[in-house]
Amino acid sequence: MPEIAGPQELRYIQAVNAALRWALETHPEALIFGEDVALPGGPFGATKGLHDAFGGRVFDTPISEAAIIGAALGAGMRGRRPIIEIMYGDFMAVAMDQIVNQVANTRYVSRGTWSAPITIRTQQGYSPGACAQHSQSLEAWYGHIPGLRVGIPASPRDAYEILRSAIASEDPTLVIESRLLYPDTGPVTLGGPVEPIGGARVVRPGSDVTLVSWSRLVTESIRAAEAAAAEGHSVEVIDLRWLSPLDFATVAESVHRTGRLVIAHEANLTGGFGAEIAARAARECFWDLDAPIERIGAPDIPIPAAPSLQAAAIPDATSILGAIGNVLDGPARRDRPASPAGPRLGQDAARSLDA
Amino acid sequence: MPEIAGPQELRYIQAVNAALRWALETHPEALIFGEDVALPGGPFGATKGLHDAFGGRVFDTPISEAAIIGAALGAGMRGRRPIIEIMYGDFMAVAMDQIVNQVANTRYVSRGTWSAPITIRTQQGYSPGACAQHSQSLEAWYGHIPGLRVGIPASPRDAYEILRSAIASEDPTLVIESRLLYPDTGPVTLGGPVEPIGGARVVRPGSDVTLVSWSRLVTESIRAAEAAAAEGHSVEVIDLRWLSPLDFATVAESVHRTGRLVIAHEANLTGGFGAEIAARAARECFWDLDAPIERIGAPDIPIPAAPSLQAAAIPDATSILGAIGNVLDGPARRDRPASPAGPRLGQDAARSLDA
Amino acid sequence: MSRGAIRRRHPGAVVSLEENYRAIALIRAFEDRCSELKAAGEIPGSIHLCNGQEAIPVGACRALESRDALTATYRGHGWAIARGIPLVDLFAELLARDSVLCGGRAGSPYFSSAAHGFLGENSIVGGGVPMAAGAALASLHDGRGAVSLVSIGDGALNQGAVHEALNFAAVYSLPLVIVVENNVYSEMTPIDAMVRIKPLSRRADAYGIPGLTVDGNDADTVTDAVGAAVVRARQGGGPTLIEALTERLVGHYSGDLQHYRPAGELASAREREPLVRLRHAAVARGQDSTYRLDEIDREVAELVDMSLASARTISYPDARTVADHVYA
Amino acid sequence: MSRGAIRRRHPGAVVSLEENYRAIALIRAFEDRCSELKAAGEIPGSIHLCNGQEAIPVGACRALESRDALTATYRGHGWAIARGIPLVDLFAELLARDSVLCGGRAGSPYFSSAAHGFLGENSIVGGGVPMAAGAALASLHDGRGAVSLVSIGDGALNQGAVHEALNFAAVYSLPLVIVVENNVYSEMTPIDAMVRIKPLSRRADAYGIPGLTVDGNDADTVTDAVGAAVVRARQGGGPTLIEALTERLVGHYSGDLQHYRPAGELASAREREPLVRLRHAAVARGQDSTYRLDEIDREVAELVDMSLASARTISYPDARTVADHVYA
Ligand SMILES: Cc1ncc(C[n+]2csc(CCOP(=O)(O)OP(=O)(O)O)c2C)c(N)n1
Ligand SMILES: Cc1ncc(C[n+]2csc(CCOP(=O)(O)OP(=O)(O)O)c2C)c(N)n1
Ligand SMILES: [Mg+2]
Ligand SMILES: [Mg+2]
Repeated sequence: MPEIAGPQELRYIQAVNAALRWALETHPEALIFGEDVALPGGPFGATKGLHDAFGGRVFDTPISEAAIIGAALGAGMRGRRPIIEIMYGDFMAVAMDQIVNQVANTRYVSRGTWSAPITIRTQQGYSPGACAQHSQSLEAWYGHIPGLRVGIPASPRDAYEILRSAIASEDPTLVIESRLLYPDTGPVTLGGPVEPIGGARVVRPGSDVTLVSWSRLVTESIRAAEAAAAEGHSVEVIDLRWLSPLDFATVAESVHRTGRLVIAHEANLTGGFGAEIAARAARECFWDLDAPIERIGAPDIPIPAAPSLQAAAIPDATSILGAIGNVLDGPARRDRPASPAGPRLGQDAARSLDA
Repeated sequence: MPEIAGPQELRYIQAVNAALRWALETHPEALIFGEDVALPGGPFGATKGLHDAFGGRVFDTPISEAAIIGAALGAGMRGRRPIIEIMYGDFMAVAMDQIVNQVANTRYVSRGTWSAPITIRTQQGYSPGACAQHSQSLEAWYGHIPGLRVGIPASPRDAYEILRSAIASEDPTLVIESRLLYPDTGPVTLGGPVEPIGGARVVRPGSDVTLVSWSRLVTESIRAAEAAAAEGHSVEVIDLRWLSPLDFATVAESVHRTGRLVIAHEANLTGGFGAEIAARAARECFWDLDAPIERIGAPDIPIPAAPSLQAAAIPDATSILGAIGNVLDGPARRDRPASPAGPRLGQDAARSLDA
Repeated sequence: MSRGAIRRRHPGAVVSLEENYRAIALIRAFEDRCSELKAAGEIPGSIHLCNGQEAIPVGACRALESRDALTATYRGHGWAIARGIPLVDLFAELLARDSVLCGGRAGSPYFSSAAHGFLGENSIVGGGVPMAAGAALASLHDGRGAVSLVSIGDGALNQGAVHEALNFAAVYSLPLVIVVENNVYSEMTPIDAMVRIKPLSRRADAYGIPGLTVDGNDADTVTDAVGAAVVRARQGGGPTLIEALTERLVGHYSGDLQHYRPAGELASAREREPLVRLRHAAVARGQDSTYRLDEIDREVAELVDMSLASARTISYPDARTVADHVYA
Repeated sequence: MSRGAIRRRHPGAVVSLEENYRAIALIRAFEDRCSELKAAGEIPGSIHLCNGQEAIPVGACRALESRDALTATYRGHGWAIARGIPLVDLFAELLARDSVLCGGRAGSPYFSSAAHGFLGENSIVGGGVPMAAGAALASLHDGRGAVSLVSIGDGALNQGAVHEALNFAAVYSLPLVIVVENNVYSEMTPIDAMVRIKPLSRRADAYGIPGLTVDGNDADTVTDAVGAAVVRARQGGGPTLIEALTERLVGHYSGDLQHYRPAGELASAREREPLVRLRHAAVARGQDSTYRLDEIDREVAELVDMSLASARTISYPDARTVADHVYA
C-alpha cells in the first residue's frame, strides 16, 4: 500500500487511474476489464499503464456489455473483485438486465450467502456535439435499484476516494464519472485509509439557501453561489456524492438552517433523482421550508448535438442562479396564478435558462 | 369500426384483447407480435383468437426482446403500426437500449422527419410467490425518458381506452398493465371515439386529503379512502392513468382544495415516480399544503417470493391509511425531532405497513 | 451430501442401472410431489418442472467436482437435487419457508446454494450464462482449476446475453460447459419455428468452440459428453456447447394446459423418457432387476415423504427480516 | 439526387473505372475536408471517418433502389453520400447548422434522411440492426418489395442485439442484407483478438442464412455480392450476411493517435486502398486515363468546396426550437 504523501494536483482522470492502480496493488483478487482498457489504456486513459504493470489482470473485452457485467458478477461471486468499465453511461442500457435482475439481487435473494463485490465504472453527461446516444445522465435509474450502491464523484479527490470506497465495498457499486470533468485538476492525497461508502459534503457553507447538486453541476452550483453572494445571498452548496447510500441527514440539517432548497442536476428534470431529494424534503423538512422547492435539470428532451441547442438545454450557473432567485422571492409566488396546463417543469427549467 | 353498444362487464385482460382486436380491425397497418402471442394466444390470453382472425398480422417471435422492440421501431418508421408484447416488465431490462437510445429518439433527432407509431405492452407488479425477477414495478424508468409516452391502466375500462389511445398515437407509447388486475371485471364500452392520450381521473371525490395513485394501487387507495371515510375523513382519490403526458393540473387543483397530499405506488419508494409527483407539488402547490407530503411504496428491497415477506413489503390499503393518518395530524409533526440518520423512506413505508 | 446426492463417476467406472434409476426416480418423485403441493396450494407462485429431462442433470453432475460451479434456470429442481442439495431444503424453499437456502426469498424459480457451488437458478431467460462465464473467469485467475457448467433451454440461444457470454468465454478459453436442454419447446412455441438451424449445436461454430448434440434421455451418454468437455475445460481447452435432446412430460409451468402440443406427442414421449427406458432394460434383465427398481421407488418415495415432512416443520420467514441482506 | 449520387448498376451493366473513381474520390474528399473542419474546430463532437472503406458503400448502394431502406453506423458519411444525400446537407448537419436532415440535432454520428429512405446512422454499436430488420418486416407486410440493407462493423457482431436481430430476420426470411465492414479493428482493439473464428461470415451459419466474405476495397465486387443478396431477398430468400474486408486509413475517431497499430500496417494499407488501386489501373491504361482521374479530382474538390460554402451560409438552429419535435 502506497505511503500517505501530501496532496498533489491530479486530473480527475488521473485520480481514477491512481485508484485503479491502488486496487490492483492492494487487492490481489482485483481484476480490471472492459472495452479497450488494456492495450489501448482505455478510451479516456483511465486504465493507462495498468496492463503493462499488472498483465493479465487487466484485459480487453469484446463489445458485449451484458457479458462484461455478468462476467464481473460471476467472478465476484467466486472470489474475485472485478472492476469493469462501461465506456458511456448510455451503453448501460444494453445491459440493464445484468444490473437490475442479476447483480443487484445477488445478496438479498440468497439471504446473504452470496455477494458480489464488484465495481462498475462508467461516465456520463453531454459534451459539445455529442449525440443523444452519448449524452444522457441516467443516474435516477440506478438510484431506484435496491441492492446497488451508487457513487457520483464531482472532483479529482472524490474520483479517487469514491472509487476506492466502491472497490473496497462488499456490495456491487456503480461509480458514475463525468467525461467533461476528466481534464479538471484538483488536490488528491494518494493512499491513506479508505473511506466508508456514503456521505454528502458541504462544499460551500451558507445560510440563506441550500443548493444540492452532484457530478459536474457541483462546479456550476458553486459558480452560481458565488454570483448570489455578490448579490448578498448566502448559498450553501452540498455535493451529494452518493445516491446510495443517500445521506439525506446532511441535506435536512442544512435546510433546517436555510429554509430554502434548490436541487440541480444535468439529467432530464422529470423523474430525475432531484425529485427524490425534493420529495424527501417535502416530508422531512416540510416545517422548515419557507419557499417552494426548486429543481433545475435539462428539459424533457433528448440532448441535441448542436451547441446552439445544447446551450438552451444544459443547466448551468445561470439557470441555477435563476432558481436561487425564485426561492428567495418565495412569498411573492403566493399571488402567482397556478399555471392552467400544469407547468412542465422541464420547460420551466428551460425558461429559467434564458434568465 | 364496431358500433357503440352500452357498457358490458369485461375482465381487464378481455378489455386488452378487445382493444387489440379493434386495432387490427380499424388499422390495416397494425401488426401484433411477441413471445407466444399467436398460436398460444398469449401467456395471459391478451391476444387470444387474434391469430386465427388476422393470420400473419399476429405472429410469435423468438425470445429476443431487443429484436422485438427494434423490429417494431423499424416497421413503424416504414409505415406499419406494430403493437408488441414484452411478457413481464422485468424483461424490458434486456432491451432498454432499444427503448431509450432508439425508439425514444426517433422523432426528435430526425427533426420530426421520422416517427415511430408503435405500442409496447407489458405488465408488471408482484404476485404471491413470484421471484424478484418477476415482481418489479419500474415505471419510474420510463417516466424519465423523453420521447416516450407511458400509460398505466388501473381498470378494465382504461385497459381498453388507454391501449386504444396508445395505438392511435403517432408517438411510441408504453402501456404498463397489471398482472394481478387481469382477472378483475368492470364496465367497458366497446368502440366509440378514441380518447387522446393523457389525463388523470378523480375516481373518488373528497375534500380533506388528495391521494394520488396508479395501476393496482388505485383499488387499494379507494379501499383506504373508504376506511378513512368511516373515520370521518374525506379523501379524494386520483388515478394518474398516464405518466407521460403527465396531468399534474388535476393533482394541483385537488391539492388546492384539500391542502394534503399522499402518493401511493407499488414500486420501490426511493426514486419511484411518486417522487416526481411530490417534487412538483412541493413547487407548484407549496402554498396550498398544510402538511408534509407522504409517499407510500415498497421499501427499498428486491421483492421476496415468500408471501409472509411480501406481506411486509407490498403497500396496501392499510399502509396507505397510515399515511393518510400522518398527513391529517400534520401539525403534530412540528415537535417531532428530525430523525438523526435521515430516515430511509422505504423503511418508513415498511413501518407504516405494520399499522 | 444428502442421500439424494449423485456419486461422481470416475473415468471408466460404470454406473449401475439401479443407480441411474434411483437418481432419476428421486428427481421425478420430487417433481411429482411439487405438482401435488402446487395443486394443494402449498407452493405459492408458478413452478417449472423437469419431468422427462432428469437424465441431463443426473448425467452432467456426475462429471462435476464439488469445486466446480453450477448455474441453472427456473427449471432447476433436478440440477439442485443432482448437485446434492438436500430435498428438505428445497421443499422448504419452495414452500416459502425460512429455508437454509434463501429463506423463502427466492422460491422455486430463483434459489441458489453457496454451500454447493450452485450459483443459482435464473428466471431471466439466458440471464445466468454471463454469470457462469464469470465463474469460469474466476477459475482462470485463482488457479483452482474449477470448471463452470451452465444449463439453459433451447429458446435461450436466441437471447443476446447468451450470445455475448458464449463469445466472451470462447475468446479467453474459459473453462465453461454449456448444456442446452432442447425440450422441443420454448414455453409454448416450438423451437423449430424460432430458429432456422438444426441441430442447435451448430451455434457453437459461431464462437469457434466445439458443439455436439447428444441423447439427453440417457444419463451415461450425458456424463460421457459433459465429462469430456469438463476435461477439456480443465486443461485450458475452453468452452464446449452440448445440446441434450429431451422432452418435457409436463407443462412449461404449473397450469400450462399444453393445448399447443400435437395429439400423440406426449404419449410417444412417455415411451422415450428416461425412467421408462431403464424399466425396459430391467425387464430384459429379469424379475430380480424389476423388483429392485420397485424397491428403489419405495425408498425414494420414503425419502421424499420424510424430507417434505421435516420441511413442513420449518417456520415461515419472519416479516421483521424483510429488509435484511439488501447490503453488507 | 445530387451530383454526388450513385447511379444504380443494372444487371450486366459495367461501371467505368472513372465512375468508380469519382464515387470513391467524392467520399474521400468529403472525409478529408471533415478532418480539416474538425481540426479547425468547425465541427463539434467527434467524427468517425471511412477513409479506405469507401468502396463498400459505393458498391453496395449501386445494388439498391430508392424504395429500399438503408441503415448505417456512426461511420456513415460514405453511406449517406453513396445513397445520394447532398453534400451540402451533410456538411450543414456536421457543422451543427439547421440542416434539412436533422437540423443539427443529430450531428456526424447519428443523422438520418427520411427523404432518402436512410433510417439513419447509429451510435450504439449494433443498435441499428433490429431497426433494419423491422424495415424488412414492414416490406414483408406492405408488399412493396423493398429490401433493407444495414451496415455494421466487425466488432458489432459481438453485440447481443445483432445476434437477436439476425436470428429474427432469418426466422421470417426477411428481405435484409447485412454488410459487415471488417476494418480489422473495433475501436482500438483488433477483432482477431475478440473472436475465435475467421472469416467472420461464419457467423451466418448460426442463423441458417448464407454468409460470404468479399474484397471490400473493390466496388464492383461489393456490388456483385450485394446485388445477388438483394435479388435473393426480394424473391423471399431471406437475409444474407456479407463480410467486406477493408482497412481504415485514419483513426477510429478524430483524435485517435493509432499508437495501437503495428509499424508498417498503415503504409501497406495505403497500397491496397481503393483509390490507389484505381489509379494503378488507370496508369496501366495510359496517360489519358490518368489525366481523366486528375480531372475528376478537381471536379470533386470543386463540388466539396461549393457544398461546404453553401452549408456555411445556413444558420445555426434556433435555441427557441430546442424542445420541438419531442412528440407529435
Ligand atoms: C428475457 C426473458 N424473456 C422471456 C421470458 C419468459 N419465459 C420464461 S421461460 C421461457 C421459455 C424458455 O424456453 P427454453 O429456453 O427452451 O427453456 P425451457 O422453459 O423450455 O426449459 C420464456 C419465454 C423470461 N423469463 N426472460
Ligand atoms: C453498445 C456500445 N458499446 C460500445 C460503444 C463504443 N464504441 C463505439 S465504436 C466502437 C467500436 C466498434 O467497432 P466496429 O463494430 O468494428 O466498427 P468500426 O468502428 O470499426 O467501424 C465502440 C466499442 C458503443 N458505441 N456502443
Ligand atoms: Mg425449451
Ligand atoms: Mg471495425
